[in-house]
Amino acid sequence: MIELYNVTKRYPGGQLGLSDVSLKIAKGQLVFLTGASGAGKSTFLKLIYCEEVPTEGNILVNGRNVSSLPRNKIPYLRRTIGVVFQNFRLIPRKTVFENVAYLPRILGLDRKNQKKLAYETLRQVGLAHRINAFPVQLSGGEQQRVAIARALINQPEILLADEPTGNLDPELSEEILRLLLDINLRGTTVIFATHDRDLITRVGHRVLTLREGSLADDRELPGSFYSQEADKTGPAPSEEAH
Amino acid sequence: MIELYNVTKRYPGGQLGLSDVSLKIAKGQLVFLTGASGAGKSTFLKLIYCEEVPTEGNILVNGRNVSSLPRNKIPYLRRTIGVVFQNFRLIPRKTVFENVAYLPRILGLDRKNQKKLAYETLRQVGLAHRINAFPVQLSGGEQQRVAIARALINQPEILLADEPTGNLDPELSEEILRLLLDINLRGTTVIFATHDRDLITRVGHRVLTLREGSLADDRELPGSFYSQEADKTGPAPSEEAH
Amino acid sequence: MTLVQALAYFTREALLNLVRGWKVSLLAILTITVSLFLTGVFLLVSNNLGAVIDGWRAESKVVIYLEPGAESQAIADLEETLRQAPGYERVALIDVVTARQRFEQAFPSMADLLEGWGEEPLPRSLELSLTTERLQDPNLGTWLESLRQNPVVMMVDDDRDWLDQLEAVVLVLRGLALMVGGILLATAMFTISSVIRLTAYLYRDEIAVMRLVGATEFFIRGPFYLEGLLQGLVGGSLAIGSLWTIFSVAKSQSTSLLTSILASEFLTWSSSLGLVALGGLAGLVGAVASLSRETLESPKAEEPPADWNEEDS
Amino acid sequence: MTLVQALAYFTREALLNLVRGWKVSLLAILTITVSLFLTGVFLLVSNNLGAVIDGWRAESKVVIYLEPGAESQAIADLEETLRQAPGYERVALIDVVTARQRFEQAFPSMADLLEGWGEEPLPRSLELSLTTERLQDPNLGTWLESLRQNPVVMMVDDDRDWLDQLEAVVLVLRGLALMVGGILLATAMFTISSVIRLTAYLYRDEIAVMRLVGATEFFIRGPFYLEGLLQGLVGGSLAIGSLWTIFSVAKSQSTSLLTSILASEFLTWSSSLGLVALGGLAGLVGAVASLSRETLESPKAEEPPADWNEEDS
Ligand SMILES: Nc1ncnc2c1ncn2[C@@H]1O[C@H](COP(=O)(O)OP(=O)(O)OP(=O)(O)O)[C@@H](O)[C@H]1O
Ligand SMILES: Nc1ncnc2c1ncn2[C@@H]1O[C@H](COP(=O)(O)OP(=O)(O)OP(=O)(O)O)[C@@H](O)[C@H]1O
Ligand SMILES: [Mg+2]
Ligand SMILES: [Mg+2]
Repeated sequence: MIELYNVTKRYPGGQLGLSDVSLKIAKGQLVFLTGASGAGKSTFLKLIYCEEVPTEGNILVNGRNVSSLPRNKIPYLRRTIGVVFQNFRLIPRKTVFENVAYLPRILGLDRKNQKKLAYETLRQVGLAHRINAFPVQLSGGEQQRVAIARALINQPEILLADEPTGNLDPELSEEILRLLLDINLRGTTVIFATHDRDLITRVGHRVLTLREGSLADDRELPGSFYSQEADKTGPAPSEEAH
Repeated sequence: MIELYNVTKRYPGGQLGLSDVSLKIAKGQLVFLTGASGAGKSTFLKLIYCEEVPTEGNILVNGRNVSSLPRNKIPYLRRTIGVVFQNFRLIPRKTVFENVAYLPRILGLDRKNQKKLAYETLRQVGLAHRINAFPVQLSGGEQQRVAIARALINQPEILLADEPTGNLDPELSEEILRLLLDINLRGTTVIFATHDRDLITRVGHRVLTLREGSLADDRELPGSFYSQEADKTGPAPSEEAH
Repeated sequence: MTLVQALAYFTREALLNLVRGWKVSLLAILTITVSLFLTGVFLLVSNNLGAVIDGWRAESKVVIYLEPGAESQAIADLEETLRQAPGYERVALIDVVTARQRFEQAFPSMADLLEGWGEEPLPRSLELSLTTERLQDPNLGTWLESLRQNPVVMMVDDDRDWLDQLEAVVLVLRGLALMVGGILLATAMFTISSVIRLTAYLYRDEIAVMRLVGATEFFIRGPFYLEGLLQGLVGGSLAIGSLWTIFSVAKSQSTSLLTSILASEFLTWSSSLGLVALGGLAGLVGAVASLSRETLESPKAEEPPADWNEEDS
Repeated sequence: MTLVQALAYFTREALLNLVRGWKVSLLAILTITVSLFLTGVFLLVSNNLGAVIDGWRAESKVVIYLEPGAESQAIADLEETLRQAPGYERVALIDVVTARQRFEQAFPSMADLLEGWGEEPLPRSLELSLTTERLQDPNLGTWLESLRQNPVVMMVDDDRDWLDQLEAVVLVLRGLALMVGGILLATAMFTISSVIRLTAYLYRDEIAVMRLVGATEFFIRGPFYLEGLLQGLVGGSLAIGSLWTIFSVAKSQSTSLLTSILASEFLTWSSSLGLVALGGLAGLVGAVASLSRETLESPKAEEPPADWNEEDS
């Protein structure tokens, strides 16, 4: 459950990131976040995982006010949130495996299970064969998929995906989308920031539209791809990405 | 004029970036480069602007073999090529203005004309109001547009755009596309790497498709958006991005 | 995660960081090495000079010249008094013949001079050796003065001038020592923390990402602290190693006054280990200092909220 | 772009870099300051100690004791000979009365001793002052030996022992000076280049981007070199400034032997400027050294191709 109450974010330079946004996102919901470049999508997500603090208003995640969370509690909040950052944010001195398995590792999972888990997650994004590469050795889309795998590995309660398919070809985008829908079906709240109108219209669900920081539109779209209800029987067929 | 003769690029780790590609791109042509994630698009472009050296084969740019260019000549090659990098590569300690006007500046343009030129170019990508911001203060799409402005500012002979609309909304993508087509009309050779099939099919022109490093397809597509010939009269109308 | 697991994790991470960022690590280690080597050279020289000076001190004697006609019994009594004195070490009677021999040895060309003088041209004397502590005792002067009251004593030559000069030299050397040593140590610490602070700058994006994916400060800092500690220990060991090598070569190759004074004894085991430990400490303190400033833009705690899901370690 | 334009560009860029990366710049500057301050302290102390030692040297005299019955004419001849001698500075005749006065002053309690001796208990002497160069001349000994052949000369006391001791002290001090000074300078250079190398690491992505958009090495390195130079100059000036402050305070506050020996004179203008220049040089060399290793993965030149469109500067 994510609740925003009159949230405004003004950056130190005076730029308006988000302006008086109030909304609720129920547990387990899948929400698309859209809007022009600079509309405030990333700001919205950053406020939820505490990378930025709101200038005004309150944000509640699972009932806890994250805008007044003491610094030493923030890590525990973040462990329950998987984030696919818009600029990937992989750790350059760590391999794909180490990047993806970072959180399980510091949570004390033993090495064998780390490997297994990382391999399984990387396989889902089609990157198992690059498990020992370093980020600089990957193409843009491959880096993006590592970022996705890292966000998914710990089965987070909430998944924030900031433009996760911007560097992917349509087939892979479809795969990733199906992955996120799948995770959503298993109970994870998903906020999916994207410019891809095509993708949004095909899937449907709730769509939030930001315009210059304000919530311009919040509507439920009927999707044609496969909907949360219709797909309880299993994944829909789709062409393979490679 | 860009010519590739049996070009193969194998990365130190053994990864195949490009495999035995031969082709010619005429001066003033507009070429789309497409292919799945990891197919070798970025590698193709990197070889042209000398970020990577081919393992085998030769690359000629305007008749000069860039694969055996001595190090001190590379800057002069690069000054004739504008590059929109997939990961933007803005200089963090420089403002948007300084990033965009970097090349004119070291070429000795006076400050007033630098400002004028930078402002004009940033206006074209809709970012004139952020001219004094630092890259970290920009949204993903804004950073991408700064990267585009930097590539365009010096009216390069060749423009290499690596996924330049990955972080932009459809309206902005259209704007950018029109900008690139415009520049192409003024004589610049443009290679546009993209996953956006929609965009490709609408524009048409020559489309190169890479698959696992090899040139899988090289065809001329009839475009419906506006073609090189049809648009000599002026830019087509389109909704504004903001 | 248990503490043991955490330590294993820190070790692995620290070693990986050292290896993957080997250029930067090497730089840090060499800087520590140079600083500690310098400190080591200083310690070595200072110790050896101290030993030389202590030797000089030990040689200094109080000479009590006796009246020409003094009787043996009175002299024996005086000797007994000296034996009872605090800080007594040795006393020796220099008779007329010995005194003359010494004079002739020291100034052979002036030997004729003695001929013209009486039958006891040079007085007999008692040479009194005192402990170093006693020689430095400010009350020594008063006691020597009291000796002068004894009728058999003609004069007391207490090496006061010589000691004063020595004192000045010692003071200068010790002063220099303190100053140079202090500054060296401060520089070493400063350099080490500069280097580690720069390393932290170098990896600040990495650290930011770790924070963003939910790592606690404990897990972020641990490997860096251990890395600093390891760099310091390696740097310290290299410093001691190279100091020992240079010391051995200097000692075996040269027989000049300079090396014999400056390099007669190497540092003690405890000093050597202390230096290595100092390196480790410097690395650790440098790491702690360089990471402590890194603040995360985080909401100010207004009220302590309920615990989040779990706590580690 | 003309050279003047390029220099203006470098200056602007370097200043911007210094300001925008002020934390790192401050670190680099402080490191240079500390290193050069240390070198300055060392120079100061070494110069002042040198002056003290030179003073001691200058005071040392050759004393020529004369035979009791020597005639005035013979003595005058000897004096004339001494005046002609190389390195001559001054000669003074100490007659019987003066000699006696001096002895009584130096050893008041032994004054009685002189009573028992003949009418000329202490010989007359000529005190010869020589230039410092002459005193250090290894041939001095032979010349002094030849003086002894003169019939009026009873004995020549050339302060050889005293000079030898002084020599040893000077040797030790100069040896220490060379060693500490050399190591200090090496450390300073090493530290500075470490810091600048780390800075280059810090900005290597930035440098890579500059290369990718067509900047020549000239334009990439220029600002960094200037930045290093400026850091060095500022560091050097801070070092001299703080040294002068401490020197002034120490001089005005204390009257102890130590400060009077160590801090009687400040560094000369040329030494001070030299130290600042050294800082600048160190910064520049550090910058050059740290950037020279940075190699770009570029195709090896097989044949020099035709010039590209244009060349700058
Ligand atoms: N750190 C910052 N400092 C100042 N302004 C910022 C900062 N980050 C973002 N902004 C500004 O806030 C506004 C919203 O940015 P945000 O990143 O949320 O946009 P976005 O919707 O994610 O855009 P995009 O689709 O281009 O990624 C933009 O105008 C941006 O310039
Ligand atoms: N520096 C490198 N070292 C090793 N392998 C690399 C390196 N750069 C790229 N590769 C590999 O080469 C292949 C082609 O990479 P390239 O970046 O050209 O793909 P791309 O077509 O641009 O993909 P994307 O659409 O994801 O950006 C990929 O498999 C990638 O993993
Ligand atoms: Mg964004
Ligand atoms: Mg790519």
